[in-house]
Amino acid sequence: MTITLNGSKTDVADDITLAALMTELALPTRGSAAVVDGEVVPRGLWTGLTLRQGQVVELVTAVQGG
Amino acid sequence: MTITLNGSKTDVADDITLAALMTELALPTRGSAAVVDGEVVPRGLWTGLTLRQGQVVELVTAVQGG
Amino acid sequence: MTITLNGSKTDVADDITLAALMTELALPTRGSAAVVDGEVVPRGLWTGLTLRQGQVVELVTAVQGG
Amino acid sequence: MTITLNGSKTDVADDITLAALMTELALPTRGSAAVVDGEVVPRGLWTGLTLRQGQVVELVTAVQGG
Amino acid sequence: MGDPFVIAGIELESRLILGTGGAPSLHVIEETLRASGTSLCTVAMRRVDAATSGSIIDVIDRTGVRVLPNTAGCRTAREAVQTAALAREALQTDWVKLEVVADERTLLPDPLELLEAAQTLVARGFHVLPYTNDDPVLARRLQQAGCVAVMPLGSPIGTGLGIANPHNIELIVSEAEVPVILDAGIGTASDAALAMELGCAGVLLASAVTRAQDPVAMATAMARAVEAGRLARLAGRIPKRFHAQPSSPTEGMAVL
Amino acid sequence: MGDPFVIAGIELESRLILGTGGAPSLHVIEETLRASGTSLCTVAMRRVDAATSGSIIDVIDRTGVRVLPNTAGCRTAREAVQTAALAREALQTDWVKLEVVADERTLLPDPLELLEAAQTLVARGFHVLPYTNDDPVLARRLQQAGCVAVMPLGSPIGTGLGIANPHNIELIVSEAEVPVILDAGIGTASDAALAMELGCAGVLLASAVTRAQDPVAMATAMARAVEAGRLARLAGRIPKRFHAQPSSPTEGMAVL
Amino acid sequence: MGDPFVIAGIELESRLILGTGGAPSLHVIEETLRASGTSLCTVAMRRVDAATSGSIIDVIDRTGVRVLPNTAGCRTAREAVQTAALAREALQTDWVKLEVVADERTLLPDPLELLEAAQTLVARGFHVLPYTNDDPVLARRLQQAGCVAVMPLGSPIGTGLGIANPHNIELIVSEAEVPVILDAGIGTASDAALAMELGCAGVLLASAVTRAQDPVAMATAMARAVEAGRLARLAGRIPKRFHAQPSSPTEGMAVL
Amino acid sequence: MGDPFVIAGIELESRLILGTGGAPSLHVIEETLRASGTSLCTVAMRRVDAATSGSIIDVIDRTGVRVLPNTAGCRTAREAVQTAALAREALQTDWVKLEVVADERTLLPDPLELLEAAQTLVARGFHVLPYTNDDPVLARRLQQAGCVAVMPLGSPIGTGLGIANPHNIELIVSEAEVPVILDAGIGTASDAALAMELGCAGVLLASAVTRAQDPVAMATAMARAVEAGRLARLAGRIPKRFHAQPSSPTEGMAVL
Repeated sequence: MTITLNGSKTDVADDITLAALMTELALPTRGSAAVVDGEVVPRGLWTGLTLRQGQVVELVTAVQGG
Repeated sequence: MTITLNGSKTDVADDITLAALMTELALPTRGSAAVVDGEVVPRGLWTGLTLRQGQVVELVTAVQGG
Repeated sequence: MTITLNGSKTDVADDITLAALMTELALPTRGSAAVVDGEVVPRGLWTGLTLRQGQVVELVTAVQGG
Repeated sequence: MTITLNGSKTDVADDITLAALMTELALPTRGSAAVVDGEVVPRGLWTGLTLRQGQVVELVTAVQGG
Repeated sequence: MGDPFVIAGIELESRLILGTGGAPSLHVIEETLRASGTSLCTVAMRRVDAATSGSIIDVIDRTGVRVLPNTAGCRTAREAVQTAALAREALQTDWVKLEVVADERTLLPDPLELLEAAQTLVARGFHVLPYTNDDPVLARRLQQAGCVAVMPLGSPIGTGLGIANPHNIELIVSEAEVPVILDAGIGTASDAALAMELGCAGVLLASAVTRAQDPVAMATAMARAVEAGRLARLAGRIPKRFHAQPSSPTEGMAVL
Repeated sequence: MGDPFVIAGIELESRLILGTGGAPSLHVIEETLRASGTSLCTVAMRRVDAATSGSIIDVIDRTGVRVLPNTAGCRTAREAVQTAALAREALQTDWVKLEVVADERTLLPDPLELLEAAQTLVARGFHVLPYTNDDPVLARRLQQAGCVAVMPLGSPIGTGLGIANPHNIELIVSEAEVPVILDAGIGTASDAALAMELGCAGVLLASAVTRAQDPVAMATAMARAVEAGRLARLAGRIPKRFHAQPSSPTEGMAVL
Repeated sequence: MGDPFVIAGIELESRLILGTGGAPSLHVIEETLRASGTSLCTVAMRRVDAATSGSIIDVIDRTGVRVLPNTAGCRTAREAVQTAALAREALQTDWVKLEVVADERTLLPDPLELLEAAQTLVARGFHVLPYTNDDPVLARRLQQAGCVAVMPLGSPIGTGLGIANPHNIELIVSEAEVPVILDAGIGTASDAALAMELGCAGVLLASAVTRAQDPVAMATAMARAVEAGRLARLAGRIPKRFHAQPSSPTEGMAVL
Repeated sequence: MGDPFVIAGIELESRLILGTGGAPSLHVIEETLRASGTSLCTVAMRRVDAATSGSIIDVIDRTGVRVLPNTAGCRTAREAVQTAALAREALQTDWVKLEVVADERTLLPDPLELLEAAQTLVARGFHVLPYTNDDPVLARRLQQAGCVAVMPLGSPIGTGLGIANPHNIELIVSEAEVPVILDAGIGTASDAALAMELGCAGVLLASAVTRAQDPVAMATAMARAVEAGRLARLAGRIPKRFHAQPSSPTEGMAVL
């Protein structure tokens, strides 16, 4: 299926969970977070949350900053 | 009758108009204005406005200021 | 004869006076002055002072400044 | 005999040496110095220098400063 | 001099705006108004006081100076809006110097109440000249709200500390689309000249003149200073240099 | 205005003294002299140059301004004394702006050569106006030597850095028995006003005007600034305060 | 030294807070964190970028420094609140350096959006450290909103202009009931020392260290400067005097 | 730290030189000497006073700090030269802090007497560290005379006004061939840090520490400040910018 990931249309496995997606992207748990369709997803829900076709996902992480 | 004029209970003639009150106080028309029960009274209504018992009247004028 | 005028060897008429030299150079009296062999020449002596071979003459004038 | 010590007439033993005077005054060697009749006395000469009647002696020492 | 000072479509002869507060007498005010050559001066609105002898308005009318009522002493947008409405009735002018201060100690503007009052007054057809702090962002917001000028402080009212933060004034001027008028903090003539050199269109001051030892002489001084600063701004000053540069020729030295 | 500016017994109309160096043309100099309203301007002495067209002296005479020859470019007391003697013959004036600089990079005065030259020139009957640094002690020594004025710098010649050390200027003024004229470093009008507010009797500047983008406008600006600063000094400015002080009445607020 | 620095009940060893932006590499960041002896450093939240090698978080965890996520780049209260929520999930901290800027050119805070965001975040249980301008009134409002510190700027972010308006910082400190942390504008060590001398409880800086020619040396310099300024504040400096006062005895001069 | 501070071939551990005048007691002096970590401190020479209890020299010897006698109080070259000779006999050192002041009110150096004394003392084999004003020309002359350091003032002795004219200090540093030590005027830590940032090799101060409310804490503060300023100078500060520059990435903002 296709989702919008950080602004780009991206093909991902159907019914992939948020946690699985983050693992796929080798995203460190510590320092990262996710927004799905405008809602910040609590850390505890990452594994349980199954993404759906067309959802808008923002994956962010801590970077050097002011 | 009694009104509250600039914060003090004041006896005035019954049914006195705002204009009459201002004249009594030798208040110059130019530079002065009035608030009755919290409403700024347009200049044009001064003569027509009859004050009533217990009304709260603020009479202000221009003074030296910053 | 030859004198050193403002740093350059210069041929001038023998026995020329300082005043004559200044006239030749169209030097305005007002605002100008002369040094001959290191001595400032008083205005009053310009006409009387005859220059001699090899003398060092500095002719200066007022210019825009400071 | 009498000398002028730091501005005051002072009686001292006849033929007292500078060194002896300094000892009398319990003046520490380290940090002190002397001027006799306007001449700074080299440390090495303190013991040998016999003071004479009427001499002007300044004894100074290091103090908190600057 | 082909350099008009225009606020809300009205051209003012002088770039110096005078506050009338703090003067020892109406007589001194009249003299300072004349000496300053100002075209605009402020007044406050207060309760009628029988004690008061003579009227500031008579003085101002006599000198032919335009009056700018202020909302001094107001702490909330509501009070300020009411005071402006009163002033409009009293003085028949849509112009108002909007002041909404946060406390008595600093007399600094309250940014939120100030902006809210400005929005309301503009909506009611006032020409609003807000006394603001030197925050370029608030100045921008006030312009967006439709104010006809912005009047940032140099330093707090009556302190005479001059222009504490010239950098902020430059930032405000650099993006302003309405006249920037330096208001408050001016202590002496060089402060007023500096304000104009930074690009302000005018200067508003009261205490610096009214509380000076010789108010009339200081009024003249301020008039000259504002002119001087404006002319200097337009004339284009020399750049600052770390090393010296001679002003006399380095060539042609006589050998003496 | 009952505030005469007197040097060596001569009263000057204006407290602004103009240097003529650095101007693009004699025409501009003439205009700036007129615009500034100055009563005194400086010239340098240089070798006759056939190339030169027109004479600065004609311009100065035409404007009726008194001329003050300088000794710019001199590095030793000897050169400066000779140059002053030349200037006296050339311009028939005993007045001289004494400059003895230590190097080209800073153009700062050499304190020892300067003082020696001043002593010699005073002995020879000159009226000496020395360009000095802002050291109060050297200023005192120059007065003791008989100089008719002292002219401390604000900052190095041509830098436009303004008055780097106001504290020193105040110290010099506080004990001066001759006019103190701020010379060098002025960049813009507020600098000139500040010099006068610090108590200087006058200001001497060249580059700030002659090298401005619009020299004539800047000349006018400087004239106004010097007047403004002088008036402000005499008017007695308000003291600086840490906390605010209202300029509108705190009593009599209407309850709205 | 019996002078604890406490924010929201947490005592921090160092009064220097370091921003990690602008450094050439993670390696340099690690060295500056260690050299500065800081106990708290900021990070920004950005989209995952495959390109990024290594993680700032690993570095920070390795150094044992507490992390303070910021909301840099946000222009509205809404964005800032969302970013803070994201940071909380990502870093498991309730602390947030709240930044809501008005534009890219000045990076100055938007007072209204900032205050609104602060109110919302406090209501959601965050410990808010707002980056604000130097307006004492806004600082007061932010404290009333429940912020655990206020962080006024010295001058705009990255300018290195130091503390443009010390008077405002003193006013903020004089009435603050939470730690005042000077944030933004610091260019060099003396700026940081001055901030502490004005009464700030701490200093937050990034560019001054990360963009210095030698970031690690500058980190050490800043650590020393913050200590120096704090000690000087507590030690009670001598008053400023117009005239000199000798530091050596005036009595007991020998007659030589 | 590979940045030795060397005067006359002697390396000093600390760049902070302490004056001992003005302290409430010898005990406090000893504590400030230790807290400051200084390697060099000044003393004055005065007539023996029976009243004096204890000796400053014992204290200094105990702390292992090198002693630098001064000529404080001298008004002429002659007095200063004699005092230096006395100090050499008393303390067995060729080093002298040369002070020749012009008056009690300003305590400013007399340039002529100072230079003459320096020349004489150098000829007699002294290592001369002259206390001078901030005139770059006099500083140059003193170096030409063979002084092993130059010690310009920041502002007059004991005023705590800091560095009145940083531009002059920069000029002196830019051409100095011996260590430049900022002497006099320092009021607080940031002043000392600034001196070092301007390029001074060291700082000499007395009153700022000895007359502080807590001299020992201030001594520590000054030690840190001098280190901070020196490190910052070597680290290469960021340039000053008119406009802001973000310290967080402008790319990669999440859409929230």
